Amino acid sequence: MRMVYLDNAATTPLLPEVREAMLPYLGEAFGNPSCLHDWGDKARGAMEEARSQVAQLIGANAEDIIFTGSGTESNNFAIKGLALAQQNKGKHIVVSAIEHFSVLHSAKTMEKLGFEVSLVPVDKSGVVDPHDVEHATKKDTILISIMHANGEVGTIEPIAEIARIARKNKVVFHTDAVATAGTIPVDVNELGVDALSLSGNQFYGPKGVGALWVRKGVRIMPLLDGGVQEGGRRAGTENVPAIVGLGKAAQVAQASMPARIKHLTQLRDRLLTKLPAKIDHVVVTGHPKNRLPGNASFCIEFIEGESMLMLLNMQGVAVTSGSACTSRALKASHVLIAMKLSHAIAQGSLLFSFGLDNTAEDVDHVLEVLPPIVDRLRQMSPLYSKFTKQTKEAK
Amino acid sequence: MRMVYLDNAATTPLLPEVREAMLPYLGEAFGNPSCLHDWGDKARGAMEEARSQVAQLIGANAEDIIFTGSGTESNNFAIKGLALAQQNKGKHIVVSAIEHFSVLHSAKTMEKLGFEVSLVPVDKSGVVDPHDVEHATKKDTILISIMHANGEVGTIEPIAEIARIARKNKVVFHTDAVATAGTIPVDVNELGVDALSLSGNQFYGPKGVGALWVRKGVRIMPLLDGGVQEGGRRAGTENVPAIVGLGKAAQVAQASMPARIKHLTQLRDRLLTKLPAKIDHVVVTGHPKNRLPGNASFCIEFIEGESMLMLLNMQGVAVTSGSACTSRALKASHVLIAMKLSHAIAQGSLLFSFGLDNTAEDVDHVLEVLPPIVDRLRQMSPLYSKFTKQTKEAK
Amino acid sequence: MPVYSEKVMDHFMHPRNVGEIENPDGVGEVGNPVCGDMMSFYIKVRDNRLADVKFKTFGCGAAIAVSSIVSEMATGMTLDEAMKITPRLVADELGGLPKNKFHCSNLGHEALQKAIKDYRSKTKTKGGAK
Amino acid sequence: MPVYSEKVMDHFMHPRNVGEIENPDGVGEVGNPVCGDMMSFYIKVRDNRLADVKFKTFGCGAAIAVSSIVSEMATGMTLDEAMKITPRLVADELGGLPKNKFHCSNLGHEALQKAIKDYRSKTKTKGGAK
Ligand SMILES: Cc1ncc(COP(=O)(O)O)c(C=O)c1O
Ligand SMILES: Cc1ncc(COP(=O)(O)O)c(C=O)c1O
Repeated sequence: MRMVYLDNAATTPLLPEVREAMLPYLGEAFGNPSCLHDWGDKARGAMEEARSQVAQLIGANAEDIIFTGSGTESNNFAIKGLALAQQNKGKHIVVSAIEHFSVLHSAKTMEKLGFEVSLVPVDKSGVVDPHDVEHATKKDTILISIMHANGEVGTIEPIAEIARIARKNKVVFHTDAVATAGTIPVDVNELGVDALSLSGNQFYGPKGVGALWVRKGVRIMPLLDGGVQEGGRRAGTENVPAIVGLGKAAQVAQASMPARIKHLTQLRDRLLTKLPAKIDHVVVTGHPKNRLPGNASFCIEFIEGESMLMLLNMQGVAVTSGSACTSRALKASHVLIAMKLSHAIAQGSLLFSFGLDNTAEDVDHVLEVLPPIVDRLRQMSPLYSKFTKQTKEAK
Repeated sequence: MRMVYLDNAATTPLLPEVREAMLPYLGEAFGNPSCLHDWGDKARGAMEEARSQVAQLIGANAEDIIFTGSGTESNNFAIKGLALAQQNKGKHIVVSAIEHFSVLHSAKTMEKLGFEVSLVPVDKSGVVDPHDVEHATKKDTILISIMHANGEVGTIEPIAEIARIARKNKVVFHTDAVATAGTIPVDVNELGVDALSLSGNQFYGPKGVGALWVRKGVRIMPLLDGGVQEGGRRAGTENVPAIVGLGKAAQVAQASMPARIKHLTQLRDRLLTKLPAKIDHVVVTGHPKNRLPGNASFCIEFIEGESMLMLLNMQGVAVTSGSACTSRALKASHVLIAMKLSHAIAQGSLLFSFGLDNTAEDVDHVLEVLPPIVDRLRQMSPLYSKFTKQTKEAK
Repeated sequence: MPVYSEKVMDHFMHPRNVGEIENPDGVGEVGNPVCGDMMSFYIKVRDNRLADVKFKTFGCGAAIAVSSIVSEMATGMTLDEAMKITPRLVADELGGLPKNKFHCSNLGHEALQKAIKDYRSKTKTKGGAK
Repeated sequence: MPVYSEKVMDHFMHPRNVGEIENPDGVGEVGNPVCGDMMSFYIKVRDNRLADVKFKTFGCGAAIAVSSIVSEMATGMTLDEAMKITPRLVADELGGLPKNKFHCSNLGHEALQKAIKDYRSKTKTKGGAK
């Protein structure tokens, strides 16, 4: 059976050269970078090289990069650590309604600790209006966090504009760049942000490692207390092999970014245009133009995501859905709901996220196997039979 | 040059079979365990097998194991998460004075959030007296955390006795077993604890992964908010290769524990008895009997740790020191100070921690190269010249 | 894939009794798109027994498998027997359901009961069972 | 190893002027074991110049290298010149010191100054320079 992995938004495979770079640190070079002997030196040297590589990817200084254990940790660290460090100035936090749960739920935790949180809405394409951010910003606002791009619908946000508003109001501005860093150009100074999260497993680097960049001079409280690793800002024995892998992945991503973007955009656009031509009642979600190069996301009306996903998996196609049943939290994607899609439509979400290994044939495979699956589920769907009856009656 | 790694308390090398077990998950089996397709299934299956392996190592149920990113994260999660979850019952926390900084500094953070923290002292061997814990426990005590063994001086604490006190007082009891799990027998029910931290890189597993076991029914607040991974208790894409490695390391540790303990104890005792015979004015630190099998820790009087460590490194010997200069925090080890050693003596600490690859020849190498180093530094030491002058005068 | 039993997978892949009944004796609809599962059950009654049970379901694999097995279990039962089908019975018959699927997706018995009640309320007004 | 420059390593491995001076003209002791570094400097003065400088140091690699280079820099200097040796000068001469070593370990100039002051206070009471 043809196996087609189209879930690169969930996680990407390791590049062979990234794995190669990691292997010595899973072998003889196993030292702890905090240690003052040759083993420690070797590990520390490799870690600092990786720090430079990650810094370069985002146009930052190496010393301002803090390695973490995941994109989620970076976001928790940013929201909680920045808010706690600025709380003498105020207790109000602004985030968008479509942030990743690691931002949204961190903000909720801060609410429990006495902070106030405002959610900024998005339009039908998932775009945050900078004016809404300005509107939400108050005298005691100390932190704004808006994601660079949403991994689920692919929409890229106007971060530089929002950053200007934050700067004008002297508010610390964090962006979750987990879906963008290593995928599209990210430059902390062009974006004008104060803090930025990224994650290795989103751009062919390892799992178990992320980074938070914090602009020099911006204060942050540690999330993980303990030893003096990472300049006292993130304790714990460093995950050296993963950090080395992240550095290598950053270096490769930077070098090959234009070619990657071109390749992914072609695949994405092929599916975005051909799928609605093959299947009726399909909604393309996310922004039509300002979207991640590998993201093709849809809602297929009248049917539910998990059942599509299971039948696609039987055909060797791996995708994801923001439907209630797949989320385990048993709620439809908060992103689609924030974009004003009805629950019924949001339940039919399907996200195809392309990666470097995908080809046009993969797209064509989807175009071949998906329509019968949709037909089959629609034949079972009470929503579809109601719709067809109504349509008939209307005629 | 003979290279002798004697810093296994800082981190251990990966066992080849652990690396082998990890490799598929750094390759084709790169899926995200949350995903509902074959790639996700494969990753999830491997992760759940690892969970069982870790659970078996500590006599626990697999569903009560929460994977984390490090021992430090496990300890932060335990102290902060357990305290916050029990705060309706009180706000008092009891920890020992020799806990790892990931416990001590987490407790300090809770102090900032309005909790009260009591430090229980230790005796000259680093042992916590259960009566002192009982004494420190008050009506509003909600959490006691005492480490199973101290990695720096090797002392093993009377956890089962302390657990009885905690249970009698209905206080949640956490133990930091980072230095013991995978090294000596650890059974959560025999110990009678409610929560237990462990870390992969302490027993030939990978860096970047730890676990927190929490007894069923004991409430804990997440430290990392976000997705519903780990039953909603620890968000973030799971570090599958590291988790698989941790599981394998746990399995191997369990199977070979008696042989390992025997081997390490021989090496340790060889150094513990021979070093003081070769060098005058050496203090053995830690408990003479109840100590970790691979831990031989000393203070060499009149000289400072970092300079010894550097000269040992020139001879291919990797060790660590709890002295101010090596800790980068520029303070003498809080553990040695809590054991009532003077600062001058504490500065001369040297920790030799043996691992599976070490041999009796490694011990003999240390016994050969260390005495001239000590001589040389003592010749430079104003403390030593004062001491010799005083001794002469006394005669 | 969700951790579904073989039986769930079988009923999901090969659902029994999918469809509608023309002029049904009773119809029951449950669920809503917020929860993610909706089921419509259609029944034909003969001699106080379920002579035919059909369904349409919008939902995940569990919801589809539940609908299918409920239709299969119920066919041939007396109405009173059918009214006694519980979520537990359904889940057991399917060889178990994942915890998070138990409540939201395990609505088949409810839809069936609604259809039976619909039938009963109609026959009451008409004044007599078929 | 700590991130020490080659020069630091050289002076740590081959420290110059280690020892004490019998009947020194001045002695300076600084530091304490809490901080982790202690230095004793001994000086011989001829014609208002440091004819001999020796030291003993308890401390880390940086402390030993600092002591060594200060003794080397100072030897031959006039007392006034030697009093002008600053921590910055010492660190520069060593090709830099790690940040966390700058303050605690960079005490050599202090010990030397103390020894010079000791000498000066003694000569004052004796009423005249050597
Ligand atoms: C935008 C965004 N932020 C944060 C995360 C969390 O990353 P992780 O699961 O690697 O911790 C994700 C994950 O996909 C994401 O898409
Ligand atoms: C007793 C103890 N607890 C916690 C830790 C922290 O572990 P890690 O640095 O792997 O996070 C250590 C590290 O050596 C330790 O010895």
